[in-house]
Amino acid sequence: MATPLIAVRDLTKIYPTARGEQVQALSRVNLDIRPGEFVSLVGPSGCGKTTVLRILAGLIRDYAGSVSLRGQAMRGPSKDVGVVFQDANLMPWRSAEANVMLPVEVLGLDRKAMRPRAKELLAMVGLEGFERKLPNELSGGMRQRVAIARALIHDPALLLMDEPFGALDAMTRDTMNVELGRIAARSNKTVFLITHSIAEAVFLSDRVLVMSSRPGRIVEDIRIELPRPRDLDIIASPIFSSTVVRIRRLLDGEDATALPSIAH
Amino acid sequence: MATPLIAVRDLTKIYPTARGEQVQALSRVNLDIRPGEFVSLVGPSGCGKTTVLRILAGLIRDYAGSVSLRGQAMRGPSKDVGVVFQDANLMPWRSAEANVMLPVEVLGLDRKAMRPRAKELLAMVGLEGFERKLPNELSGGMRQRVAIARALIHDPALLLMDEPFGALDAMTRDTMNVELGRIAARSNKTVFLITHSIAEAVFLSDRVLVMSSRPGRIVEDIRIELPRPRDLDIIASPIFSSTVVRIRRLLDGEDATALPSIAH
Amino acid sequence: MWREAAPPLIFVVLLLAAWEAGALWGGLDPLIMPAPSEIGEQLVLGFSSGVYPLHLGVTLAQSLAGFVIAVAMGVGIGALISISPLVERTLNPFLIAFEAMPKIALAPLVIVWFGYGMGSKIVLAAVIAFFPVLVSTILGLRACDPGRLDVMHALGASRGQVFRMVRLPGALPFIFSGVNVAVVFVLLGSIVGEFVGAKAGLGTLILYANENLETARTFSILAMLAALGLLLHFGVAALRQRLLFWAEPRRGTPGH
Amino acid sequence: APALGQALAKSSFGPTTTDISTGHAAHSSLPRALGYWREEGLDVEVFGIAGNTAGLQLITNNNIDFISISGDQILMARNQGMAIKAVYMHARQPINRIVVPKAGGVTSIAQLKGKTLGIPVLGPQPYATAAFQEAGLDIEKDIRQVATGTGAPALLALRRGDIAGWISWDTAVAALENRGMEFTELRPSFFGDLFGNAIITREALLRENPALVVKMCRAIAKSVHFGLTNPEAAIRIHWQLYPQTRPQGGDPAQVMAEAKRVFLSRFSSYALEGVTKYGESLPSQWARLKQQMVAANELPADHDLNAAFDGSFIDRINEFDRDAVAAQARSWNG
Amino acid sequence: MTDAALRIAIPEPRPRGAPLWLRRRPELVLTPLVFLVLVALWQAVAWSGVVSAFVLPAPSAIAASLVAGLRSGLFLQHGLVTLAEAAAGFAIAVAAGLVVGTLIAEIRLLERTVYPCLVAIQTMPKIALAPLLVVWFGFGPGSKIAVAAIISFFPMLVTTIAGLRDTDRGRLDVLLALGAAPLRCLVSAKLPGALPHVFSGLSIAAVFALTGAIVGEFVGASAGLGYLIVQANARLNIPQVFALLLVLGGIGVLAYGTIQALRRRLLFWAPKEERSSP
Ligand SMILES: Nc1ncnc2c1ncn2[C@@H]1O[C@H](COP(=O)(O)OP(=O)(O)OP(=O)(O)O)[C@@H](O)[C@H]1O
Ligand SMILES: Nc1ncnc2c1ncn2[C@@H]1O[C@H](COP(=O)(O)OP(=O)(O)OP(=O)(O)O)[C@@H](O)[C@H]1O
Ligand SMILES: [Mg+2]
Ligand SMILES: [Mg+2]
Repeated sequence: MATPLIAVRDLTKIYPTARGEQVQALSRVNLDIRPGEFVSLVGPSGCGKTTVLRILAGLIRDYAGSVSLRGQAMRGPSKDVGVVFQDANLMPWRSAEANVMLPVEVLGLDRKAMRPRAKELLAMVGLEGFERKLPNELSGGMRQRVAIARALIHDPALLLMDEPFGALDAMTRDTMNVELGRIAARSNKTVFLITHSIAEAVFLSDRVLVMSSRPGRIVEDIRIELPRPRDLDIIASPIFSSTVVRIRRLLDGEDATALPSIAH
Repeated sequence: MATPLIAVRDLTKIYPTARGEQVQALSRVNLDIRPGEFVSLVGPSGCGKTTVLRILAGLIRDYAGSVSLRGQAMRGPSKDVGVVFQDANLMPWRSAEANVMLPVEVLGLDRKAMRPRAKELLAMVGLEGFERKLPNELSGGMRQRVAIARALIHDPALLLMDEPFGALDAMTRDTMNVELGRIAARSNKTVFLITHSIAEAVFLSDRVLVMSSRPGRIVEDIRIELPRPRDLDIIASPIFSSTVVRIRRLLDGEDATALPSIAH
Repeated sequence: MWREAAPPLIFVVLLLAAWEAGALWGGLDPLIMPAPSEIGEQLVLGFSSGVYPLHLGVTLAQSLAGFVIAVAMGVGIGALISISPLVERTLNPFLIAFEAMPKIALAPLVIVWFGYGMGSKIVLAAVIAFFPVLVSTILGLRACDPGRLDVMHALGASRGQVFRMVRLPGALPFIFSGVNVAVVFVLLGSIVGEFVGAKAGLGTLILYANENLETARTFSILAMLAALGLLLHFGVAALRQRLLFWAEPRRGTPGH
Repeated sequence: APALGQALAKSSFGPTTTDISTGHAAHSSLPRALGYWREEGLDVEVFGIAGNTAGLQLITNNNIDFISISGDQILMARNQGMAIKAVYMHARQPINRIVVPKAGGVTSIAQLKGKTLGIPVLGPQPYATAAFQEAGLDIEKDIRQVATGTGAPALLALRRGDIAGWISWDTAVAALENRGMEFTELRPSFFGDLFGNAIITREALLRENPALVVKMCRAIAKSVHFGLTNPEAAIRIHWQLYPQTRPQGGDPAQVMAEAKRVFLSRFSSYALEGVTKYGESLPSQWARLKQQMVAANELPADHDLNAAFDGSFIDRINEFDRDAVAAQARSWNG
Repeated sequence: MTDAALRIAIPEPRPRGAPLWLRRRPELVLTPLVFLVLVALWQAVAWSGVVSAFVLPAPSAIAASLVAGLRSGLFLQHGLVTLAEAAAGFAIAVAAGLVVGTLIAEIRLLERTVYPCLVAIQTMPKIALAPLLVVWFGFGPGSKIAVAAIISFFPMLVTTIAGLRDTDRGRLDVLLALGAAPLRCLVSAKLPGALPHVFSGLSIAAVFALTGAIVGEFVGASAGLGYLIVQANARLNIPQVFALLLVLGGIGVLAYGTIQALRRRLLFWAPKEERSSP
């Protein structure tokens, strides 16, 4: 087995608050992600998912425990990572296309050569014709899609995504899911995806991590044994639904019965 | 039949952009909402849903066509409306509880009397113990839940909600759905809900409006013939799934076959 | 506490030491740059004779009064202006034109109207310091987050409520930078007022010391002025900390 | 003297400088501390005002009753229609000085051609203009004027040779001499024909309350006499009322010696030379001033000189016992 | 329903009748109107004789002086001198304010050491400093530019620091996650985000630079509006003093207006008020 791309050991994070209290967001979180793996993280709102992602992105540095990237202790952000944040976080003074081009500029890549790629990515997320619009002229879902395109432009080996499809309608979401699965498989990307949709997690992932809240701990690490490549038909398979139900049950807590659910 | 609470006729909206172009967001939208009705609006990202909501909330006034509220031409916001925006839009200087109390202060209601209600609402959205935290000390989903509580505090007769549950995990979302259905039924609220989840729309609504994009038009008005009160078991009913599939098909476009979907 | 205070203290001590060394061996002209020790001696003399406390008190009182008026007027008029763009476009040219006029040239008028005592100095100080507060208030109120405004408008909030609950708190980061500038200009304003004619105040002391070529004494008075400035500055900083607790960058994030 | 408990009449006096140094003691500290004003039944407030123009503005607007101001400003103000009048000639000599460092070897104004000279602040320089004119120079063209302020910056400019000389006033020059600067003063031939400054008031006040003029100026005349008799006592009194004007630290004897230099630089021009009464002025002095201003285009040739000065109070102003004042001065130990 | 009720129900959206330009820019009429009212009040005060004409001359006298000064080209010639000094001082102040402000905002140690020192230095009265500046920068325009720069530096400094402090965390995160260097974060996220603040500094500095140049001229100059003011003041030509003050005020309004126009161009992305306020 290859050495893990990301190895997290006993990660604990405590936030100080303005009123001088302390909020324990994570408690002894352990996880490994191997190169090329697609790992999803699901858990109730406020359990610490974003905190984990921000630590993996190198944006939070005062935590207890150890985080290592490619076998080396994490010492800050790495260039070969694409991050989709929970908020779109676009630069309001840049057009959609210029926002997508931001990583190109930051990483000093060839702008001219990358511009067609930016256009392609925008088209992929369904924003053809909106290249020159400013963020505040886009709808919420459009902004989120620009952020997704921005995370992909420099073709990073590792993708960290925090509910990237939260503001998208069902159809666009399906398209994007399929697209993401394809991109990940094709360029052998390692993906860490935070999502609220259990179905999405199961559909896309090699493994789904289930997190409990207050303080956030990883309570289960579920290998998804569905064959690849996967298409939407797989949803009909019994393994798919049983896995979804299993995760759902884990989230509902031990005593919960498997309630029917509107949201998967 | 009662006069509609909201009547929209031939609503057309064109946005000017910074580059001097014009974006047609809505084209001749017609809709009626009767008092006590629960109406959902679904449609692809960027089709104009938020625009409709902002017009109904009285926040946009330069449109063509007519909008009337309780039989009178709309002349701006009304006090008896609760709005949940697509972004949480919390005041960063107010604690969660103080944010929920905002409408109380604006409307000049009795603060003392309303404080227990604010606490209750925060508990209902699962934020017990977070009353005194500031928005930037909350997770994305938590912020959204504060915004939901804020929209409910003054017990408005009309609720306008723009993807209120977008940032919530499956379980919390289910709970909130059931809760919202209960609140609407109990206090006979009129609700206008924008959602990306077709299942959610079907579960909660009396009618689901389906919107098409560029320019936004309402292409279908579907009455949901499920009995009330509804609980989650209803999902298993054949009408539920057939309605979901029907709407899904409408959204996918005429030529699309009913694909399986991860997101409902 | 100590950790916060240490770097500035060490810095100041080093600075003074270098200055003293320069005066001793570096050939600094005492007419331009007297040694810190001499300035210190002047401070001691001035305080022990009771001359400095009196004048310091006068300037402090003038500046504080001017400061309060400047901030109140700046925020007040700024608020008025922000309520309607029309008011802004109509009124602003006059305020700016007035601000662009050198106040010294208007000093006799101010004395005629506000008297020879502290009144005229307070007015001059306030008038000079008010502009930064005004401008930053106007631009701060204008930079309001539209999402937050939506929340208020959707509730049918009155202008006053929108102002009090959203615009003003949202504009505070701007207003505080105006106030920070005002801190300095209010002192300059009251000194300018004293230069124009006064019986007491640090400005009058500077004139005497300057005419007598007592450079060390001039510097000792400037040091008191600087101390006043820092006092006000840190006062404002403390207030900012209290009011803008929500805007302070969270600790535990990289980038600093 | 007024009976005890009788209310004092309020009035005000403004030296047109914000630097009320020992040189200004005669109309600030002395009449007050020695009770001269009080004896006249007056309660006088002294305002330092920055500049002649501000002083004139405040006096015409009734904000102040008396100011001391240079002769050319009086004529100019009259010419502008200001209803003011001089009632007491204060400095009987010009207070302006044209000085050059002794080391430079310049001994006549004519030698300054093409040089750069310092002045404290910008503005018309009627005295210097006339002096240069006499030497055959045009002050606007033949020399360069730069503003140096007073005090340290001026001294610095002189020391570094940025300026070849300084056109300033008596007390400011004395202050530089106290810092070791040795000057040669260059005087025009008409120096003795001119005067420095006079005390003025509003014509309306003159009409309505002539007695006030006498009271105000008599106290000042007594103070001048006191100061001329015992400069050291006058300086100490000034320091008591204006402690901020006393230099801090230093050897007391030297501080006093330096203060005396400043004091006398002004008080010597108050001394009775060629006249017998304080405040008295010679028509020739006014005529000479007018002539100079007309030449400089500052005044029309038909300007009515007689309206500028009212000498009718001088006799009554001088109605005091000089010997008693002198005795008081000599025996003063405060 | 009565006619009256109908009229209430369907309100006129905007008053009709006024031409479009007036509806768009009513200040074009209102500002001169307010100006006229002020002038009338002033003239009334002058006639009433409450204040001496030597303290507050009548507007008519000021207008005459203004016209004469403009006609002869005197005001223009000296106005350009002052404008050039102020502009140079402003440019220096902006550059220095941005650079020093950025350093202070980025380096916490500097904020606690250098910043208080700058505040302390700023409290030095510029007029007291001016003669010294003459000694340092010479008798030419250098010293006036220096005073203008020193006065307008501080607003730039403070607003730059405030703007950089106000950085949106989320936008910064995007860059940090890409491993962007501090300079890159500054250029791509912090500085553009700080622009709304910086513009309040620019607006203040533009006006203060003008006063700075004038103060510098007061101390010693052979040209410029400040020089004219001193000359007019010494010659008791008070109407001309006020005429010159008006010219200065006019230049101030122009300078401020230029900055605002620039602001509208550069902050095109900032949310427009009009959009959301009903
Ligand atoms: N800056 C902060 N200061 C204080 N507490 C914080 C801060 N950020 C997050 N928290 C707290 O840490 C916990 C975890 O937050 P986090 O954002 O990681 O949750 P999450 O799992 O991403 O939730 P969601 O699904 O709602 O986005 C929450 O209880 C939150 O209140
Ligand atoms: N302020 C604006 N200026 C210009 N165009 C705008 C503006 N706001 C919205 N639009 C455009 O109007 C259209 C509809 O936007 P709207 O926000 O109503 O969509 P939506 O249906 O809510 O989408 P989403 O589901 O992604 O939130 C979009 O094409 C968008 O680009
Ligand atoms: Mg999160
Ligand atoms: Mg939307």
